[in-house]
Amino acid sequence: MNSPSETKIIIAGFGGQGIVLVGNLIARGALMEGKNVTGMVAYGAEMRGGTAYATVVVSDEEIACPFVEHPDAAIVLNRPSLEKFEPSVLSGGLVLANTSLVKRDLQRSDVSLIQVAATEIARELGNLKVANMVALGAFIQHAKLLRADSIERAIGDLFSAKNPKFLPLNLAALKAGMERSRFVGPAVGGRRS
Amino acid sequence: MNSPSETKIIIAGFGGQGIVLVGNLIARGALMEGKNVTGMVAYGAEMRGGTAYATVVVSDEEIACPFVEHPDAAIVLNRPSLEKFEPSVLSGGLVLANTSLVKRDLQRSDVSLIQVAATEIARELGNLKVANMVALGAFIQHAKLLRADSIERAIGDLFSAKNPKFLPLNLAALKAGMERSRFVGPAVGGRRS
Amino acid sequence: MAEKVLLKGNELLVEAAIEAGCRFFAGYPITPQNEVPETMSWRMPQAGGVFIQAESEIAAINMLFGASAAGARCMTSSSSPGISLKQEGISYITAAELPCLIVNMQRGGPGLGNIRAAQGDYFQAVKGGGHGDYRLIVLVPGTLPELYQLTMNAFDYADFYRNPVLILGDGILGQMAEPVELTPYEPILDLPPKDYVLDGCKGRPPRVVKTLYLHPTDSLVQHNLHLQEKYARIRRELNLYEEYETEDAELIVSAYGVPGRIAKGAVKMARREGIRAGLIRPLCVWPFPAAPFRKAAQTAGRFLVVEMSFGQYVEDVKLAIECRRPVAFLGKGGGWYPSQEEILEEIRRLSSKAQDPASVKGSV
Amino acid sequence: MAEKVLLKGNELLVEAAIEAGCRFFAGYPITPQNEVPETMSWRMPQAGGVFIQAESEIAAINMLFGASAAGARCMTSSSSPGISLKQEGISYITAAELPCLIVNMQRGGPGLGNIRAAQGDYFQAVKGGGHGDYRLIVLVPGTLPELYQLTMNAFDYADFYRNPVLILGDGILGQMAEPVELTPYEPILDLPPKDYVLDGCKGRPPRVVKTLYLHPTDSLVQHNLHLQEKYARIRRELNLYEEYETEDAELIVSAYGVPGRIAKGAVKMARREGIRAGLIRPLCVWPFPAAPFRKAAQTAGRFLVVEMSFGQYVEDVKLAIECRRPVAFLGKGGGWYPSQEEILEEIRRLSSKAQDPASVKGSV
Amino acid sequence: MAKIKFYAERCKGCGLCVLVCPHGNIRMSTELNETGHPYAVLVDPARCTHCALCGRMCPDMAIEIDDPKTSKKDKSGKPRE
Amino acid sequence: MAKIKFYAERCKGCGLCVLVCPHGNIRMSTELNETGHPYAVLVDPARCTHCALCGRMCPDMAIEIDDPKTSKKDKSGKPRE
Amino acid sequence: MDFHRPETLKDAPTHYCPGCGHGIVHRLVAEVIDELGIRQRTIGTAPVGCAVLLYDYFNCDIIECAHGRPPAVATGIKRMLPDRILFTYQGDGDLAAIGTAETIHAANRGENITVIFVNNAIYGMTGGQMAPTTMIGQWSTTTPDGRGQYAEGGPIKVCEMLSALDGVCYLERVSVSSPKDVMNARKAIKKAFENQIAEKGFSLVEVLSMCPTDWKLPPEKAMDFVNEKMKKVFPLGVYKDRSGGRHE
Amino acid sequence: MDFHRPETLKDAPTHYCPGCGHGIVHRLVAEVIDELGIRQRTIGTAPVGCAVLLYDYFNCDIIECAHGRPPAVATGIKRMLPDRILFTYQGDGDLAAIGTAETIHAANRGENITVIFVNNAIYGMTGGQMAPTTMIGQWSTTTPDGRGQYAEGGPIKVCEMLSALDGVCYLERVSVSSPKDVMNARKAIKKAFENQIAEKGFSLVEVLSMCPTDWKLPPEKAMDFVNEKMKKVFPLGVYKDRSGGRHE
Ligand SMILES: Cc1ncc(C[n+]2csc(CCOP(=O)(O)OP(=O)(O)O)c2C)c(N)n1
Ligand SMILES: Cc1ncc(C[n+]2csc(CCOP(=O)(O)OP(=O)(O)O)c2C)c(N)n1
Ligand code: SF4
Ligand code: SF4
Ligand code: SF4
Ligand code: SF4
Ligand code: SF4
Ligand code: SF4
Ligand SMILES: [Mg+2]
Ligand SMILES: [Mg+2]
Repeated sequence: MNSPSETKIIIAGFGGQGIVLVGNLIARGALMEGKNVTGMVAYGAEMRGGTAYATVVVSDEEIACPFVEHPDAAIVLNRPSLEKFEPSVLSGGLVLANTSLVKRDLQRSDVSLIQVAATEIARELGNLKVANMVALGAFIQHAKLLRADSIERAIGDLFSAKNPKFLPLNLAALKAGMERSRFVGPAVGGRRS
Repeated sequence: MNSPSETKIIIAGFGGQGIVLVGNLIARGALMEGKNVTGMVAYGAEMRGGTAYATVVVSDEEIACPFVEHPDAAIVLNRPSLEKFEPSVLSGGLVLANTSLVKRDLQRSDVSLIQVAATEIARELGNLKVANMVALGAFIQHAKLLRADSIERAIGDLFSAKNPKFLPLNLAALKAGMERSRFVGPAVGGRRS
Repeated sequence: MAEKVLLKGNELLVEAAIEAGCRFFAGYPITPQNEVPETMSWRMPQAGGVFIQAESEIAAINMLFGASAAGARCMTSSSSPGISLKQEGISYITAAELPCLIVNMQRGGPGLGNIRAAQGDYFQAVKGGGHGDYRLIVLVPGTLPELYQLTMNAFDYADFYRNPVLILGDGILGQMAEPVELTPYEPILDLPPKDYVLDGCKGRPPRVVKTLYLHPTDSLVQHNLHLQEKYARIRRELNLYEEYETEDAELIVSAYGVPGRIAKGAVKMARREGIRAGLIRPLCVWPFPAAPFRKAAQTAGRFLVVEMSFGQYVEDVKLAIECRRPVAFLGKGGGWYPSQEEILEEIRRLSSKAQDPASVKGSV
Repeated sequence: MAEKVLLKGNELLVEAAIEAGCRFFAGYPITPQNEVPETMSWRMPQAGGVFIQAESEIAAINMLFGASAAGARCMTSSSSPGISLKQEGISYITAAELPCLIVNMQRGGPGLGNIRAAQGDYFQAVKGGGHGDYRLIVLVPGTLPELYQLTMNAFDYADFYRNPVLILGDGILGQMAEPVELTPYEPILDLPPKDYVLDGCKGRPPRVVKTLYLHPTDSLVQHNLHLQEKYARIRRELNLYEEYETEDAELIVSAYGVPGRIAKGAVKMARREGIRAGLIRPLCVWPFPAAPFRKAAQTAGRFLVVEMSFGQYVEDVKLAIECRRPVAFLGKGGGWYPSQEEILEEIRRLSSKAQDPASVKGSV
Repeated sequence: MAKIKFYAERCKGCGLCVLVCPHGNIRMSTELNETGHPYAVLVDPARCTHCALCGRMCPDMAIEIDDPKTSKKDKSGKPRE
Repeated sequence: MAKIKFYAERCKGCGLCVLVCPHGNIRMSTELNETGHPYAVLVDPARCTHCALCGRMCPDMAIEIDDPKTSKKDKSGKPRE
Repeated sequence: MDFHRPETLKDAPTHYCPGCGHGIVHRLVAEVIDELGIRQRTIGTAPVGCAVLLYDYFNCDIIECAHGRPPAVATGIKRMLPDRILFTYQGDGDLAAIGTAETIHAANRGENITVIFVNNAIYGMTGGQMAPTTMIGQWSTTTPDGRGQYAEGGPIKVCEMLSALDGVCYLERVSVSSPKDVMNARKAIKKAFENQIAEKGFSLVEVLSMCPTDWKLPPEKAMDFVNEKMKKVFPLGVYKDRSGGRHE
Repeated sequence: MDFHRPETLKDAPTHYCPGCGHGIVHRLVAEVIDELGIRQRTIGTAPVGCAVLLYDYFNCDIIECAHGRPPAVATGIKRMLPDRILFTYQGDGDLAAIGTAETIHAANRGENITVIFVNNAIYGMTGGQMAPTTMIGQWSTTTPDGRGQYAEGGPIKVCEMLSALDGVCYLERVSVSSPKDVMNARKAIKKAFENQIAEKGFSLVEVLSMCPTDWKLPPEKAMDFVNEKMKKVFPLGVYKDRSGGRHE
């Protein structure tokens, strides 16, 4: 059981899928909303050829524990990540699956599911790299943890500093994700509110 | 105060004067007489250009402490060794001085003195290197700690194994030391007996 | 309040060090602290300082020996195996009384172990992994704001006492991100002039930095007595810890570093359940802040120590309270992390015992 | 009784090792243990073994890592700064559970210090100077006959427990000569087959010697738990110490190594004066022989620890008796040697206090 | 007759084999394998000369060739251990 | 005129100067100095050319030469610091 | 061409990145061990570096060593078991930074071992920091403006440096950046093992190898990088060869 | 010839043995420092070796380093104080055994320091054990049958080995075994300091030097030993010289 005011999230996929960025944006969005936040990235030898993942804890209180063993929500961008993290999600929690790469159904019935064809949508948008933003959009839309405008601002801050020309594409991907995703069962935010 | 059954000895001089050998022979002699014994050699950086010394503890009991801070007897083969060790000899103790190199008198009146012109006698015997044996002879003669025959046996054992041709010379030096030395004041052995 | 930045602990460490005037860094890559040299490699030149990726941890610590002797605020960082390699150098620097900051973002050991966080190097840090009777000031932040502040303070402690300071972190502290306000550096101590610095003997007699004491025979003992006096003074003057709900506590939980913050969460949960638990969370473990422990031992019947090792810090807790209360232990080494729930479970178990006066008496 | 030989401790160590079947030595010169590699350099070839003067202490300990994996009884020796350099390697060897013998003839520290004898590396040896939760078996002979016997036994302990053994000596132990009877080696334990040895996989599956534990995530914790179980077993099984006149003692003096024998002399002197002093002199300090201390604490009112350091061993004595009795301390680091007289003086002072019941009560 | 095999599940999609085939006879799949990589596919078995250049370049032993003529022997003529 | 000085108390009696004097103009004392070493002695001041070979070879700065001509200047002509 | 997994290589997927040279070098070493029929008397050392998990792939006895110390560890084993075949497998950080002293002194002693030195001009495992062999101007996570901007010095050329040591028998630099290079690399590796079997002393083969991940290049560009950049700085060839010395 | 104690050398008797080369090398370094007028901006490092007490003799700032680490320590100082003059003074054990990595990497980085390397082919301070430069057949307390009998390898030739490193500016081997050699040694040492003043990078002078005590030879025989034995194995001369590079 995580603390009631606390939400723990895992974002997982291949290295290169922009996992860390998603975690970073969730954390920055939460920070803007005045919440407490901690983030962490899986590091080191485990990365080579394997699954990359990042975790975020968002809370209204002082955060005691920065690691996430049992997330409230898992955003999984590929199949191996689902295998790895589905079992650890809290009962009543949430899984977001990139249906372009995760072809199977959930094995658990006690968690909700957000479906988004992130890779395909990104392909349509002309850049496979923004699949992560599509997924983030879907998460924001359904998890009801953070406001869309906080995330948009966070994206704005980050890209205008480093890569302004990619800003529109990323915002478009976020929007597409919000719009073109499907929610099955009660959302994490829902469970809480 | 050293334990009554224990005698602590320092032998000091230049490196090359055969200090270690003297310590070794005293220890072996004591061992032959069934006594307990420990020995030690000053080691390391302090040796370069400085004074070399060895210590021996001879005892009828188990020896507690192998180091010699305040010897019962100091055998000094050169002047710097006298400077260094004269002050540390126990009151009532003994100093053996190689008068060939130590030209000054003792500064203390509470210790006895054995005088032997070790270097000159060695020169007469044809080899400066046996000055140490001359000194040892003088020590054996006057300190009354060990029997002459034990030391002779120890010398015999050591030289017949490694350097048989030097045996007679060393024995002669020992003898010369025993004969051509002078005792001033009560001996260590005397103090004890 | 200025805006908060979101940085990894390892990156934040660099910002704090540079803010505090650190102008020399030498290190060698090792997970989980690679962001330290990586960030240093561009931040140091920006700040007009020197960054060197050394050929080894040994070279790095010895470069610090030089840089510190030259008067620089300087630092190195590594993780467990790399810190083991620095032990000779650390003994030398401490013997020479040169200030510097050493960071150990501990990982799982022994040997190559793994790269998860752990606290198996406590003894090494606190009792001395190198040879001889020396002491490091050992700081143990548990949050990133603490890491930021203590890193800046570390340079002051080092300069003030002319002693190396070790920040004993762990992989999580280095890898986690947490918002921190980057407050400007303010010296917290009145720093003495660096009158030992080697910068050429112009206008003064030549100086020597050394650790060999041959003459007179007792000179090394004398030097050690001087060091011991300094350590006694540091013991008197430096005491950093957080106390939480200890006044009426029947059970004191204690942990340092990241487990300390988790333990705090567990204590909060316990309080919500009506259990009278309290927390002592040291921010430095040498000198060991014995006072709050001694005080708490007068009222609290039991202690629980949580540690990401098989029991090292717990020895110092026992010594601090002179074994006057039973000290329970929850800990494993090699990359095990305590969860709030696990700690809470243990608190519950112990506090039910605490209510049983017989059991308390029996174990005292 | 066979004839006794008169050898320096360092030389005797070599004879004992070779007698016990040690056939690999790697080391690097350092005073006060140079006679070890020097004697090894001709004795090993005589015995058909390997002597290597390594390029450094680090290379030497890692050569042992290999030689031990190849099944050899092997050994290295050094003194304080050199032992500090070996800490990473020691952590690895212990993690890989390879048997070997490491000898530290301690000198004055910290830093380069001096070459007099000292006991400032106790914590390093006993608590772990390297990283991670590991333990060495630490033997502390005080006389040369003990050095001879314990060196031979060390190889048995190492093989039996698959754990490195450290002989924690000091400059005096290595440099002093004392008559010893060179008794033949007899295994003291029923040694298990070396089924971990790497000698090519002919007729068996390939073997791996490693210290990295990545998969599954808790594999390193599991490995550590296995090590901890082994350490618990060693704690149960290995207890080496000399007790002298403890039965009716009001004051227990304790010291290890050379100061242990000196303390014994002082206790004898005290008894002659009618003071009821006793001695506990451990021959191993990890595992720490807590039992005799606990027993003595039931009757003796005070303890006195003598140590050639500023107080390391004394912490373990306090922990062993759970601080139930006041523990006085006589010690200095950096090359100070205790004399019988100094210890006796302290015994006298404390025993007069011991006769004053108020003072005892006050400090418990 | 010699026969070349591409093991899709071992392939990491690095494309080095594609680069070195003297006959341009290898292409990458558009599908991903189980581990998420595109994998190498032989274009035309008939055009393969079994030169093994692709196999020698492959870091992942994802290509093997059965050739009865040279089988079970190494170049030195010694039988395999 | 130049003048050579042998400092007996600094001399360790190594004899290197004796070996290198081109005029065989140095010998060792039969006496020992305070530290117990025989020391180098100039045989004949008149035969000394002040070539300083002995001094350059001496490990112990036991030989110095005063030469008003070259004094206070080093070879590069710069005055001493 | 019959072409199969050598017996000395286990049938296990590696953890290496796509296009990483380590996989090729592993296979070559395994092929040579097969070919010489020495698998059952070979003992390998794993380095700390991306190849640390060597023992999951090699079908022979393996000892995993502390970072930089394989030559010392191999010395310990070889001296006790002179009739076994010892190889070390080391990265550039392992061999030429932290392990500099161990490498040079094992070479100087003429230890009769075979060293496989994988030079990818970067610290692979730790994520792309400067290696001792990183080239002037090359980007890495610790030389963000390219090596050489802040007195890092230039790349250490191991074969050139070791060739001054009398104890060394054989030094060759090869590459795995083309099929032809791979074939040559195999020959060199074989020779390095043959030397050991014939007790000719220290042999080292330096293999220029791809690290697409930490170079931030796709695999095919990584191959080009070796061929166009690395080979210029690290010329291929035999740097020392005394293997004929005692026999031919 | 006016010939006096240089100002940079204190008027203190040394602890060196009679006929030891260290005393000569000390004087040469001090003379050069005097001559270049840099005493007040020079910082020297003392090694662990017979020269550990350097600071009792040199009249300038000195830092005493851990065994083998002077190049790293000097790097730390020089980088913080680039306009000061740094010299290390190291024995063969210090520089070429335990300190191998520090030496090679300081050289490779082209650290702008001056290294005075006293090669006496033995561990002087610890009483005569084999050094990395001990020659084949040479007796030492750890090679009682002469080096080379038990696979110790041969002597490491530091100048030869370092010459492969791009970062190195100047390498010369000299001797102090005759007045003429002493004069040449002085020139080389001067050049090594001048290079640093001109910011030309790493300069090392290897000085063959007598250790009568641990060679068990009288001083004059020790001189012969250098001239007849050591010079054959360690040929004198310039091994690398880029000091003209940037200027002439
Ligand atoms: C003592 C120590 N220092 C540092 C490390 C961290 N470390 C692991 S691998 C590595 C370098 C890897 O680079 P390289 O040797 O070139 O091998 P590669 O991964 O490139 O094949 C380092 C620095 C360590 N494990 N131990
Ligand atoms: C870490 C460490 N290892 C070993 C020693 C012991 N030690 C002191 S000096 C020395 C070698 C001295 O030889 P060298 O460097 O050649 O200098 P020399 O005395 O010949 O001038 C050694 C091994 C030490 N002090 N510290
Ligand atoms: S074997 Fe040769 S021809 Fe056939 S696919 Fe491979 S590279 Fe192309
Ligand atoms: S070289 Fe191997 S791993 Fe790479 S694409 Fe071809 S078959 Fe796949
Ligand atoms: S100055 Fe020349 S001539 Fe005079 S004593 Fe010295 S060496 Fe001989
Ligand atoms: S060279 Fe110097 S020390 Fe040696 S004998 Fe001559 S004056 Fe004396
Ligand atoms: S990081 Fe580089 S060396 Fe390591 S596995 Fe990946 S490509 Fe290979
Ligand atoms: S031992 Fe050798 S190097 Fe050391 S001072 Fe004596 S002669 Fe010189
Ligand atoms: Mg690499
Ligand atoms: Mg030397």
